[in-house]
Amino acid sequence: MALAGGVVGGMKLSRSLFALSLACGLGGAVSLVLMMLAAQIGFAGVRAPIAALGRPDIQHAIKLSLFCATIAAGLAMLVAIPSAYVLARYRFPGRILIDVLLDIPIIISPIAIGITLLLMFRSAPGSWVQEHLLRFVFEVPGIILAQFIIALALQIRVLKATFEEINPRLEQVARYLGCGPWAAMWRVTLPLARPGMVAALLLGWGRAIGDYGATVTIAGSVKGKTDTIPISIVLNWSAVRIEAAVALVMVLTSIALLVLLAVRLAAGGSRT
Amino acid sequence: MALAGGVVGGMKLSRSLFALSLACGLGGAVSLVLMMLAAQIGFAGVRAPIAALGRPDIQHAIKLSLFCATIAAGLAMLVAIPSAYVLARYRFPGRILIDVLLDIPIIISPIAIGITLLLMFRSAPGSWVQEHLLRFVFEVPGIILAQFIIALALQIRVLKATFEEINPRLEQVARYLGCGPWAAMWRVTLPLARPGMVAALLLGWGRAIGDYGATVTIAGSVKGKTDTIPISIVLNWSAVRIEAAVALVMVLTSIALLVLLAVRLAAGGSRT
Amino acid sequence: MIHVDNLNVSVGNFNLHGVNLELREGGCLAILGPSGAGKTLLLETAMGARRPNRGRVLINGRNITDLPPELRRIAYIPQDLALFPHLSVRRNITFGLTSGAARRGTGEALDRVVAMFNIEHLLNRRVIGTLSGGEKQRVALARALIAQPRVLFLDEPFAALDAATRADLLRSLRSLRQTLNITLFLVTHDLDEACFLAEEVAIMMRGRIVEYGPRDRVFRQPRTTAVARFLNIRNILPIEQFRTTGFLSVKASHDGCTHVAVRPEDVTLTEWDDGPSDAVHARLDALIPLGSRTIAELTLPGSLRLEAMLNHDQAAALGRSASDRVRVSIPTGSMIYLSTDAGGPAYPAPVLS
Amino acid sequence: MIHVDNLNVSVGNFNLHGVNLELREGGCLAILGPSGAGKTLLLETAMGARRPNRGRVLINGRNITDLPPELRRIAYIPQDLALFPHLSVRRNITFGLTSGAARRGTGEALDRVVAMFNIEHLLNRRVIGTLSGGEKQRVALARALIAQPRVLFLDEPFAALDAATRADLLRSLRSLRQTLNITLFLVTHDLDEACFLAEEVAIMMRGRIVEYGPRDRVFRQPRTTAVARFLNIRNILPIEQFRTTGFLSVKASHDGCTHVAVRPEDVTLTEWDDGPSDAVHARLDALIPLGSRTIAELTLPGSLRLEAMLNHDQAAALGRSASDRVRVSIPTGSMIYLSTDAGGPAYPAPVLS
Repeated sequence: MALAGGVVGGMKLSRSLFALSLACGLGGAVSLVLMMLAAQIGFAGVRAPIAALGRPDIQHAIKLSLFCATIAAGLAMLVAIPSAYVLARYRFPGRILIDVLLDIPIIISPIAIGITLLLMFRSAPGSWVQEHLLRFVFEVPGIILAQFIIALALQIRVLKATFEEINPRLEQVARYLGCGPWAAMWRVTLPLARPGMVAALLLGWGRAIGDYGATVTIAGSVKGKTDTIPISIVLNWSAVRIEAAVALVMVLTSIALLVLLAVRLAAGGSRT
Repeated sequence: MALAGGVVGGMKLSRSLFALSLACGLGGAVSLVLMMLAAQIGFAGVRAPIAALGRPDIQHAIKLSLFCATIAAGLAMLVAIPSAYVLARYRFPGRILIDVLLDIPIIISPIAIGITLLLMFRSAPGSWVQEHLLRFVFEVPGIILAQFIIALALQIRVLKATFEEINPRLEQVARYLGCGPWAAMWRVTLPLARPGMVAALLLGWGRAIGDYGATVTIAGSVKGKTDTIPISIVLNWSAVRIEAAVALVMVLTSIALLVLLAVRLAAGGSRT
Repeated sequence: MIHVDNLNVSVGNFNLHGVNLELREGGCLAILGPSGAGKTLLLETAMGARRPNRGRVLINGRNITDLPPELRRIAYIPQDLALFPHLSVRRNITFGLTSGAARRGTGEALDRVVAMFNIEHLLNRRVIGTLSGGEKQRVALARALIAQPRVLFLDEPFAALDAATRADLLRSLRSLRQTLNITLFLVTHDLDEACFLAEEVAIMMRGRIVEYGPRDRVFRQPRTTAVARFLNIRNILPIEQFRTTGFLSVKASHDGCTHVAVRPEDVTLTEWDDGPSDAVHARLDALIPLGSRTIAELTLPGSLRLEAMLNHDQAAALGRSASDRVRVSIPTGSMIYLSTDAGGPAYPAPVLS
Repeated sequence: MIHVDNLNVSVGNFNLHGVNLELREGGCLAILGPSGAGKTLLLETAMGARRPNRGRVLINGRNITDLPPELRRIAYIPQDLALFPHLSVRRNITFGLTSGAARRGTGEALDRVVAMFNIEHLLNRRVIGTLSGGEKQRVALARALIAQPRVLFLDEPFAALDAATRADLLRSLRSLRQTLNITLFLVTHDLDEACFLAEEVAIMMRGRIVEYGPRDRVFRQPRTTAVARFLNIRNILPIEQFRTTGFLSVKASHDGCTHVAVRPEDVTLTEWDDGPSDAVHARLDALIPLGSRTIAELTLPGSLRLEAMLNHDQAAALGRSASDRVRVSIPTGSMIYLSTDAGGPAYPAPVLS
């Protein structure tokens, strides 16, 4: 009995160590993020940054970012929904290759995306587009294009997971109940995918608004023209206008938090 | 019968439109990515970029990037595995808040991460760490720290999904078969999570190696010291050494492709 | 009404081989078989959800192999029911009525099926997930039948229910068949369900129909050991072994058959000293009461094991007896002669400890 | 051996209320109930996978409520079996033997369970997914029993199997109980499984044990309408209605009971002109053959509907008769008097079209 007690005691220690190491890992990760949030507020409080938000150049950056990210993420959804639906529902040769291709913009460096876009517009067809249709390089459409690509890949990934989770038999039953393919999608698949679509839109928008590498490469950091929030942060920081930079960092952090909370709410709301 | 034929004909058209619009969406997305890949090769072929790879500054950039990303992603896994396991397996108050906090580094702009780290090291405890323990700002450890944060959040997300897909009853049965919590994790959960762990490591590594915003903000672009591949791309591009920049873009693109293919293979291999 | 004509389908490396079936208007055909036999694949191909490699499906003589699902006027209830989780009970039921002419009749049609399945009190439930298993079933049936389809395809519709709820629904469906004159195509692995609903039964194993015919013929006179085993006829024995035990009424050879099957309910037990002259002595190992009947486990000379099914009175009489020895007799007419499947047993032979 | 003492558990807004159970060494207790009744929750709490709000679990008098699972020497087979998908059949089975002293005996222990379940031929299969349902079951049983646990907890272990495979496994498990003297704690919604394996039965509804006792008592004499309905006793009728139809042997009042239940197999049918004097005239609506027995659906005066279960000979005799009119009698001893549950029927009353 004493021996058994010893064994149980040893087991208890091992179990405590197990719990402890799990807690350490999670605690470390959480405290790192909390330290980062604290550093933002600890540096200058919240008053100076909020005052800086009134400056016209910062207001311009915020407006430009909201405008570009909204258009980019919205347009990207129009492409992402059918793409993700096809990848989730149909099996065809080359499907895995396409899947990998569409993941490249998620994993690749935004700098590489930006340089690649510049190379595209240096080529003969690219120059023709620039001259006769729409200027992208160092212009606002360039920002939108870069953010479109960054949002698109992420949205396809999120929507594909969403569509894969919807029981395909629901659509099948809808078809036998008299729905054509459009009606089945409209009445069954899309309503069920709503939380995932909200998540895709918001996450794509959040990634687009936070992009620096791709935007700066194709659109440059032209003050008063292509200075989105991240670009304006760098411009202000290098000009040692620290309050302005911190103000914009706090704006980006708040946007990230709001987006993540909204995604949670959308997902949670669908479960009731 | 003629009417019915007409209805069927109309239905056929509607169905063709459905297929067409799906194909258009996917085709558009795929051709955008293909155009980007083509632009890289089309600009200078592959010979000039490959020749540029021989230059010592480019080799330095590649070595530095591989070194930093490997250490950052490896360290991040040590924190990500227990964090993701706790989030996937246990229900406790504040779990959702922690989940949201840990997602911030995924959605927030890397520029904001970099500036936040700078602010951290400007604070009193941060300065003490810099002076007495390890210098981060404008140094290689700064690169590793920035990439660690970027890799960590992504890895936690991937690993959490992996652990959630593993039937918790397998662990439960292992416990009743005599395994303690460590043994159950070691003999059941981790082997089953292997594809997910490979994916988390590679995706975190790929994001780390491609990061520009966070790295450049905390470590600066000190030539020959903190010039990782993305930083070196920007340095070379601004110095109009286009071949060198394109060479490094192609390196990043190849890395992204290889990472994605490896993740697929790891996942596919587990299904046999 | 429905003809399935030489249907061949492949999915991965599983194949359905040349399936031919025929279902008359108002009839009910049950496809029975162990899991993995290809039953659901056959159903989905017959419905048109999958395209066959070869073969056709005809409804009333019209080839519908290429007709899109929404024009087929058939109804389908899958195993998981596939109720729409984002719609209320009412909207689930009326889902099929929102197009064109049907829309105007929604009120009466709804009243009709609601009365049919007695689900008035469920109509305003907003969340499908809170319904019980039996309630979900009735809502799924109402949704499927509201537009008065010609055929109802059912895939293991009662697998997850307890005995009482299943019995209720089987009786509902049976009486509906008579009221609505609807044709049923039922896939199941449950023998009682097939027996209760179907006039025609096809037994499927490894992608092939191995028995097909009127219910009573298939259930009473299976032809192979694999089918007899699937039909849960407990006593399946090699002919020779059976004869040497003393059952001389077993024919030594019969159309190349190798085994004999005997239903437990056809085995008669009497006390040691009574019984007909052709009876064989045996040891009674156990009496296992099962509802209103009792299973008797017997060991015959040569370690042959048999099961008999007794009713309450017989079991009580045997239970009172002091001895564990009984006499066993089997009417000649109840012996089922079986051949072994060419490709070995399609259904793995159970071996008990 | 196992005592469950006033167990209270909450999960979300579902509660188990004060569950008391007792299971003797070598016995078998079945927890029966409709899905959602809390059976699995009770099992998991009794095993120690969940911590109760209140109450204790004792094994051989020792409180194990706080003992970690790996020290309990119990075995567990969940509904999905939870075979390890990354291990071969052999490594699945020997999984529990790799620690300490047990390791040395692996060879013999493996041989023993392999012989017990006759799975020699499966041992070297590397991928669990390719086993059939019955094979998976036998592997799961071998894995659970290799370390000779004191108790085996089973959660709906045979739900996904077809009738023949289930019947084989039930017989295996029954004979194992006698060989190994193992104690079984079985959760199921299948009446036959409980009947076949268990001596004690507890019926659970909405988080409460509503009937608990020896199998025969519970199955033959349920006390409430909800339990009788769950036990699939088809004829449950209000006492008054039953009496006015002509069955005067039904007592008008009996301990506050409101309903009478009669098993279909206790209803006797005879031709119009024979039968005992207390028999009642009825119309025979349908004869539904079901395996070796036949269900007769009857309508009595006052639109009262009854079901009777006939054996083959009785059904044949009735089938030959030209008239659809029969005489119905029910022995006084087979009437089951039921009270209505205080909180209304715990189990929704089925209504047929």
